Amino acid sequence: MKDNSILVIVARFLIPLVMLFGLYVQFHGEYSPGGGFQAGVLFAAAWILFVLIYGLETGLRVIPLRVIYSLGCLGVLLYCAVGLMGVILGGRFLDYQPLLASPQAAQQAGIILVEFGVGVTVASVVMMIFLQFARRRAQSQAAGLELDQEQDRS
Amino acid sequence: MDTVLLGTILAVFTTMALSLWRALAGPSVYDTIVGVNAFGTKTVLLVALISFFTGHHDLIDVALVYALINFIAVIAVLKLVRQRDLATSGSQDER
Amino acid sequence: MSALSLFNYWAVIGLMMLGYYCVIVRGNMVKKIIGLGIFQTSVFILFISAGKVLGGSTPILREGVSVYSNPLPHVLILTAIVVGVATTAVGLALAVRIQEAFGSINDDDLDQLGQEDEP
Amino acid sequence: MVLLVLLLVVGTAVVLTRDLLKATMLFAIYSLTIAGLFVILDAGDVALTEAAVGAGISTILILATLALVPAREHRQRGHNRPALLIVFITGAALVYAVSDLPEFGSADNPVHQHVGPYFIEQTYPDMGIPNMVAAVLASYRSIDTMGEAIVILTAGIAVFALLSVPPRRRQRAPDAKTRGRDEG
Amino acid sequence: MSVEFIIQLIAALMLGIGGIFAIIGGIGLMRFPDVFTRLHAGSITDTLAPLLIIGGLVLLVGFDLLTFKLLAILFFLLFTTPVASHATARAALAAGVQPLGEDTRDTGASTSKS
Repeated sequence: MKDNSILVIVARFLIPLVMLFGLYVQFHGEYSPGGGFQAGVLFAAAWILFVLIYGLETGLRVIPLRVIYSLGCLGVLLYCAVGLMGVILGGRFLDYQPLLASPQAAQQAGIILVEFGVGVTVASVVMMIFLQFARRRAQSQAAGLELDQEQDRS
Repeated sequence: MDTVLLGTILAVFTTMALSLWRALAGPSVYDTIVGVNAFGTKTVLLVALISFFTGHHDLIDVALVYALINFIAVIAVLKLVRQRDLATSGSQDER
Repeated sequence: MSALSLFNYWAVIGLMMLGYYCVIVRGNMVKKIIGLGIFQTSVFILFISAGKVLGGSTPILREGVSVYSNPLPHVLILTAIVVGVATTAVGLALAVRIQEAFGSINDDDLDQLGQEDEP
Repeated sequence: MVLLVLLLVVGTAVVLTRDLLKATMLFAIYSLTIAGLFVILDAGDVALTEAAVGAGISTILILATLALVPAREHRQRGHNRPALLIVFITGAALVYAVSDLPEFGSADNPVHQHVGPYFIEQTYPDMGIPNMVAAVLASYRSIDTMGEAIVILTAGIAVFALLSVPPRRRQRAPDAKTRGRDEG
Repeated sequence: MSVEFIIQLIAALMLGIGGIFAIIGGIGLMRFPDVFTRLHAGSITDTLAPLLIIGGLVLLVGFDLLTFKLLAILFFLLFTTPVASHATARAALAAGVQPLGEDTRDTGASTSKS
């Protein structure tokens, strides 16, 4: 798809906008529809668009494989860490009250952190799943499996 | 004003039904893609209109997401149809 | 009114049965997964329609509105959708592996393979 | 209402199509329609999620699978009578059960009596944020959400475990022979 | 005849015309004989109808954060749908369109010729 220059140009300036909108959905999620799940999916969708246009290798150069794997786990860890922070500071698990002095601010901080963790996890897991599916074909072809000649064109 | 909005909503509905018919009946894959694309655009308009009609202005975000996701889905379908592979960069093989 | 008021639920049942039929009849595994998706979404619609209050507003506080739809089903379904796509991904991965191992993702073909193996 | 009818039509078409690629695209339409329905039913967050996840990600995932498996279903011989019968019986039972459900959209349904009002009233005093869905998701029911994030991570790991094994040439050569259409 | 009334009138007109264009596009999508003509009908109205409808909505809103969002939607639609149509046409052309071999035959449901 790289040869289609119109597509490349439009995508080139659409991808940052998708990411920007993902950030908006992530951090404005307390005031309008949105939150971690949607933002993560949008972020991953932007990356997938990039991969669709520039190919997987370029996409992996933007976000290396190791970073994707670690981010997926770090998101969940961030979530659990926020939960444990409440325990350490003298509350219950996932109790945001002890985090800050004012209860409302504490709740908001907790919600934002947690949503951020969820967003990171969802984004990287979706990226990872897409990556596994997308590179499978090249691998199978390299291993000598013929895929769609069998029934597909019959 | 509400009547006009309602009328427009109905018009968009009709168009959705027509493009859906195209997507269902369309002989080739490309007809289906055209139908899906038109359907997606009309859904965006529909959501925008509905969010006005009911007065829930915060639902506009949903329309914004649709506009983006629909594009990505259409591009993915096209790439699959053309190259049978979602991961290539497309320039290394001579298609 | 009463006939129309249950129309949502009837449509939900129709969709649910469609998905059910798709899952039990269609041999192709990708089609089965799509059928599962239809089934899933019918359940989503059921929950969301249960949470709707006529004349209510979206569950986002704003001035001048006192009736809101119930936020709880929304939360449940929000998580269910994402979990649904995750399970779909796992199912598709399994389908891919089956295709690689046996050369088919059709139930009947796989049955045949199994029968040939047994004797 | 119109959307629901549209939905039934699309759903039927999805089930009946034999071409998997077309079924996938129709499934994307289906998801979009469902998201529109959620907008009508006042569920903004859910509509956003369904639009992004259902129409975007699951479509792309099914497409990515279709790149790996044959994109066409086998011919099916007619309808499957017993299955149709089972489906109809189940459907009839469900319709009968549904007639006991409370009226759609009435404010004094049992659903709206339990914890819903508490969330609606307490969210702003407790949290100071207007989006109740975010509040319930991340604070009142946060352990639920944590489990859910873990589920997603687990699904990711499962897909990784299934697909990161490099594919090998099929070892069960006899099977391929009996199918008679492999390796020429 | 206040200014607001005139603005509302214009908005209503734009909405109505947008709706009519949408329907025309839908009919074209249904009636035209092959892929490219359908693409033509679909893509032209896909840009014109959003332009009119969202323009009408913008006039209705006045100036707000909402206006910005509506304009963003319009912007995205104006950029994405023509590009998608273009890519579709290109792919169809590259696949050697008109008869389109195997995909024309057994497409399950109703293979009715329009």
